[in-house]
Amino acid sequence: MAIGPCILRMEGITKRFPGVKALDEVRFDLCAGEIHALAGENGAGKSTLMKILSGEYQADGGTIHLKDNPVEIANPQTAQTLGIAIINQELALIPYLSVAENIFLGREPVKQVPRFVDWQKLNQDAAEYLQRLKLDFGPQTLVEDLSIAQQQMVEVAKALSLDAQILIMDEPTSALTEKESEILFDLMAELKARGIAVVYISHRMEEIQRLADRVTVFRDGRYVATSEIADITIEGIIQQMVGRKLQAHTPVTAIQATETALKLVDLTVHRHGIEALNLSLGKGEVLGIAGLVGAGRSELARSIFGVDPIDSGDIFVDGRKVRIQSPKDAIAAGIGLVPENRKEQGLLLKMAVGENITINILKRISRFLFLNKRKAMDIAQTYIEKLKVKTPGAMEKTINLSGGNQQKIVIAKWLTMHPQVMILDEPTRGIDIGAKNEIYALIRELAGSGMGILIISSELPEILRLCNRIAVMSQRKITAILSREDATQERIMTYATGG
Amino acid sequence: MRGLIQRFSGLFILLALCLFLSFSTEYFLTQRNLVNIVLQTSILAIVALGVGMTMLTAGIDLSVGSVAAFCGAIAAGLIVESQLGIWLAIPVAVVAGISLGLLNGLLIVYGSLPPFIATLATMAIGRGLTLVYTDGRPITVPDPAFVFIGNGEVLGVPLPVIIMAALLLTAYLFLAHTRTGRNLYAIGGNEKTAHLAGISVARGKLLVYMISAFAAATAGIILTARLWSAQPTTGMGLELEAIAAAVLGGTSLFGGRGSAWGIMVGVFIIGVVSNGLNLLEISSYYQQVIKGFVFIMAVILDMYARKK
Amino acid sequence: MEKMRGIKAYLQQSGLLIFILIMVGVLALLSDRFLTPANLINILRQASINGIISVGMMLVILTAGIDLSVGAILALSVVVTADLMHRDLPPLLAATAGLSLGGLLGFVNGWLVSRIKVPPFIATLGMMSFARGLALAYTGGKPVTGLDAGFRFLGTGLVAHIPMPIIIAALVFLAGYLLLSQTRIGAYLYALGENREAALFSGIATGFYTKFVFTASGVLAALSGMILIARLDSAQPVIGLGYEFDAIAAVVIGGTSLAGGEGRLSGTLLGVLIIAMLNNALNLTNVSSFYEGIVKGMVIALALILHGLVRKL
Amino acid sequence: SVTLGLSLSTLNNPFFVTLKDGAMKAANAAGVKLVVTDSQDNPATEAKNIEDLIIKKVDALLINPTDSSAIAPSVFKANKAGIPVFTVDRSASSGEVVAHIASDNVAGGILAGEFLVQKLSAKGKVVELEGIAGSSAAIDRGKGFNQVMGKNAGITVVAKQTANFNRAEGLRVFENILQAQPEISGVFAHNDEMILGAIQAAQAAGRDSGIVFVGFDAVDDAVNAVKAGQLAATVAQQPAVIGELGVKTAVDFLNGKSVEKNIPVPLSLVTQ
Ligand SMILES: Nc1ncnc2c1ncn2[C@@H]1O[C@H](COP(=O)(O)OP(=O)(O)OP(=O)(O)O)[C@@H](O)[C@H]1O
Ligand SMILES: Nc1ncnc2c1ncn2[C@@H]1O[C@H](COP(=O)(O)OP(=O)(O)OP(=O)(O)O)[C@@H](O)[C@H]1O
Ligand SMILES: [Mg+2]
Ligand SMILES: [Mg+2]
Repeated sequence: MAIGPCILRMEGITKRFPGVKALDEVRFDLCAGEIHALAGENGAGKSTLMKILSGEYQADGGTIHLKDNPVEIANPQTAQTLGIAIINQELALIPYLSVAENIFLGREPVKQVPRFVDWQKLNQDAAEYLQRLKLDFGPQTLVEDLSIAQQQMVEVAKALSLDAQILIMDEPTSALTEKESEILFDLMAELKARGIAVVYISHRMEEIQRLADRVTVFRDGRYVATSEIADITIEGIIQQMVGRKLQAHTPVTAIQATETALKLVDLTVHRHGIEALNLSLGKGEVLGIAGLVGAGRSELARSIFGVDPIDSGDIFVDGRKVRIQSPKDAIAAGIGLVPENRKEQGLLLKMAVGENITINILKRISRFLFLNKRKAMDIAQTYIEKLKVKTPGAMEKTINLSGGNQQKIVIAKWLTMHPQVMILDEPTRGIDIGAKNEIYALIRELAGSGMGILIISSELPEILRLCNRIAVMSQRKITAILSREDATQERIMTYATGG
Repeated sequence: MRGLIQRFSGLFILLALCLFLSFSTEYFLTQRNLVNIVLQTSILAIVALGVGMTMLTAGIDLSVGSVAAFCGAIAAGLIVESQLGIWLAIPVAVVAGISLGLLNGLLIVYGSLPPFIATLATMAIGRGLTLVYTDGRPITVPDPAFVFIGNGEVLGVPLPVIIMAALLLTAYLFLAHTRTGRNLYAIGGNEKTAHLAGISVARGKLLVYMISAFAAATAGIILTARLWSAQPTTGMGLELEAIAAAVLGGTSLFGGRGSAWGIMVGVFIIGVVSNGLNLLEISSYYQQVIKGFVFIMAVILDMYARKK
Repeated sequence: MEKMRGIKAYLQQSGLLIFILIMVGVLALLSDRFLTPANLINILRQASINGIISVGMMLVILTAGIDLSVGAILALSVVVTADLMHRDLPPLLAATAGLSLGGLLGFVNGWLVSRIKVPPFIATLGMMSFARGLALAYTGGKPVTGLDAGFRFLGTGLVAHIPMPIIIAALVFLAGYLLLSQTRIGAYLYALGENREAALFSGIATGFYTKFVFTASGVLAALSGMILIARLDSAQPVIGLGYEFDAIAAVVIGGTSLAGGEGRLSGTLLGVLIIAMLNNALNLTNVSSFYEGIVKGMVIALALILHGLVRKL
Repeated sequence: SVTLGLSLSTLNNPFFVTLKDGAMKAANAAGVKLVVTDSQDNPATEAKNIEDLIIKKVDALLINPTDSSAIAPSVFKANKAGIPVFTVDRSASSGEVVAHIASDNVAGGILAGEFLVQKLSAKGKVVELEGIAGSSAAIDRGKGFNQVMGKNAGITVVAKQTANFNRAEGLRVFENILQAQPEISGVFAHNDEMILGAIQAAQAAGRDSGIVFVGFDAVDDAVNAVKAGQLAATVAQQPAVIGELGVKTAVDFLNGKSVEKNIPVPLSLVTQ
């Protein structure tokens, strides 16, 4: 695993957006055959730098050298011809086109005469990439029919197909489960062996430690340091990221749940194949739901929340039977849901941060129909501070926030509500480690105040760290409920695979 | 079977309509009437294919009716007044039409105008140009070769139908089998992704508005030939009918979804319904009432058939 | 800082305002009759019809819908109202019936869109054909002429020297403004148009508000129809033909996106005024009907291009 | 039994609705069936409708063309199918037509123009409200009217604007013209709908008393307005008579009687 010569040098890169200086004279370099991790808190400027490298943005200042030649990367095509490919943080596939067409978008193979798309070649080539990534859907599947994890893997295949010398991966694993993550890691090792340079952005420190050769840390748009991975510990990276030592983990308090916050009795949802599912969640309890992709966890959440109302069975909140036909009913019954897909279900991207945070509680802050806008902004401001959301202000358009900060808004939106039962579906996706700790503390605090909390997460360490009990789902059934003491990664995986 | 119904739901609705009409009026299921329907719908079909392509890119083209009138008038004027042969007059007219399409494209791509407004402006401008060119009067074209385009038959098939079939086939091949065609779906599905993938969004958009204008120009010339005269008021309201046909055929107004065959099914639903209502001798006022009802029902049935 | 950004955002919206000022200047040069108080009142009075419809249209478009049926709903409502008055129903009752009918038809649109999931374009296109056909059938294609004198006050009356249509339109705009920018319903409507799924997940009753906007659009179409027939002293079944285009154009010129979720009512007001001024100016300067379309098309395109340029500053 | 097809240019205009009513009455009286279609002022729709009528094998076609030249192919089609064709109100430029029943739009325009000239003692400023730009009624009526205006040097046409045959637009457009023209002595509109809108505009502005209004078509509302003294005159084409005569002629022809090739329906001016 010899690391080759330096092939990329970015120096003095500066980028301003209205109201923010996203990058302030940062530098970054990359060698052939290395995996170079880029770390930093949410909003530190990681994605912005990568977008400059991949031609989506233009820097306001600074230079880029590729193999010692200065280059101007004026647009994505230039980046492609220079051998730079990127897997963006935000999924952006074309929903009504097939997987194969998405992979080779804009580069579809054509036959000689007539110059029609060579479907056979297209599908075959795509199938090869899908196989390499051990994906079990065909190249002709429509992207709109895929789950997020599957879509993320299509993005990987897309970048892979470019055969680039430099491959940028901006938080590829945040939407993946262990299984796909492992596939991805194997792939990265293979690329590395072939001398390809990989930029790897992730908030999962274990991954950085395990995969990377070097790590560069940004803080607040500034360059902090670059280190050989062998020379630095996880704590060290975190310290560089946040500029101080992090607090110790909040302990999980043992609870003696006497009252139930949420009880599901014989829940049946035909369209999701959920049959006679039973589950109960105590007040003050944090219950984790683990499982593989497609286990039906998100569907269960959607059903409880009334997005896809249940066909039969009963839902009890705080001992009262409730009828939930829509999210509105669910909210009225005291249930909140942090949805899995922030872009589609969680956020009003073109609306202001403050508007997003308060959209759930407008009733509470209005008189008759008239809004108390000041109060709304005050509440928004409180949560912006509480969750350390990096934004120029509550009036900023949400779409301009970094991925992790957007996720914080989704969480804030539900914190304002203070429901009796809170369901969190992959709540910390893309959130930096410091903020994660704070969110964990918040969750514990909410539980402490008597809220019942249901956490769906594909990050097992997260579940193990946070939950009083862990339910494991496989094939739309609950296969086990483990107490905190009994739960280990191995046992969970056994039940998750249906064993 | 289930999959078949899902895939061809529009077609089934069309067949059901035909079945109903063949039982309720003896005139419907005659060879002559069927040819008649296809002939009648050919102009709408050609226009709808063009408009449908702009809709694929999340655009719209309201100017097609005016462009049709404009091109019909230019062709007629060149033949009658400038004594140009039809082989020169028609290409000139088509080019004039395409340049209006180019104007649409430029306003949208480089002027950043919403397609609705850009093409609304061109709709007004095109109509005005037509009125100015014709001095507000119809231009009669006695040229038999020209008239043949609208009324002639080849091997018993009306020429407009042949032109329509050729354009339909071309549109199908373009949309389903060429790279440029497929990329239109990407532009409509997610413009930014398309751009990042190196697809020229500007070029794609310019292209569809020019194609749409070309289709409208073709339709306008056929219409002029069919009526032996260019009418300055021709094609008013054609845009709405074309958009309706495209939407009935499963094209999304928000882009990225639709197909040439789907548009064709939409066109024929409209054609069969208006033919059927005439044959059933429904009064013109109630024809409108029923048409409104049938369109909505067709979409509802289509959606339920598609549901998984 | 916040304040600066606010001002900038405001200036970015103001391309249309600048355009209107330029337009007023040019028109004042072209016709000495343009800038007279009487003509300005005249423009406002004419704008009020399209203005009222546009407020309803704006609500619908904000939620990513479209309403092609406003002209036809207007027609059916007014012929029914006029006919009821001919049958000696008190004008107030007849007008209420007409407004309710408009609301009902709008509600049906909303129901089709939200419950049956018919695309708004088709639902309202169907309604357009349906209601227009009924209006023609109801009257046999002939106008209903001679309306109650009290009813006509709605169109011809003056209050404090201001024509009633202007007052009503101003009230409608005021109500629209309050609704959109001061109430939670407004926030819900923007949310609905921006991302229907996220709105649903936020517990917003998406179905209810979809029905609400279409119903409002129907009622407002009927209301502007009442004013129109009060002015004309007659209700024709062909009244309001093509009004949907004027209203959509006003809303879109005003910067509202047809994709929903974005736009301001002040923009719509400017859009309405631009269209009304343009129509007025074409008549004042006696532009030949042949050139009318050409001028209109170019002016509208120019207005938006300028608006875009200012926004980029 | 005998079935007649009647293709009307539009049913959105009271004039043609009256024509249809007249035709219906005559058909009922003669015991024949009448199938009516509406071209919605669109020659393409018209061609479709006539094709459908030919498919239904009607015994005779009464056509009220949207345009004289655009109708020709449809007439030829009917000729080929052996169906006798009669034109009403507007003629066909070619094809074999058994009889044409109409009054002349150009003549109507002249009639209106002459009336206005006489009323204004051949001097003053007049306004012309035009129909849909490019439509045949607008072209012909305008042509007749302007012929007369051109011969009278004392009269100037100060404004000429389209209001698309529509009453609400008549109101709006004339309001604007009132703003531009401090002095207006007469108005001619290409149809009654527009003139009735203009009258409302003038009344609201308090300027109706000094203006001579002349309309066209003599629809019920206009005749009433003449009676009430608001409208000075309207050109009566007697649509009901045109419709009646059309059906009668067709029935006579089918019964083997010989019919006149040109059946003029006299124009008249409805005045107080
Ligand atoms: N298009 C934009 N307009 C305005 N501000 C932007 C835009 N893109 C990014 N920013 C701002 O630039 C800063 C850096 O954002 P960036 O996305 O690079 O962060 P990041 O390091 O990738 O964070 P995360 O870990 O959350 O993804 C943030 O404060 C963000 O709000
Ligand atoms: N292998 C697969 N092939 C096809 N569809 C799948 C597959 N796996 C999941 N799906 C579908 O994707 C949709 C969403 O599943 P998703 O995996 O997001 O939900 P989940 O079971 O809650 O698990 P998780 O939230 O961990 O991903 C479901 O409709 C599911 O049927
Ligand atoms: Mg990022
Ligand atoms: Mg999930």
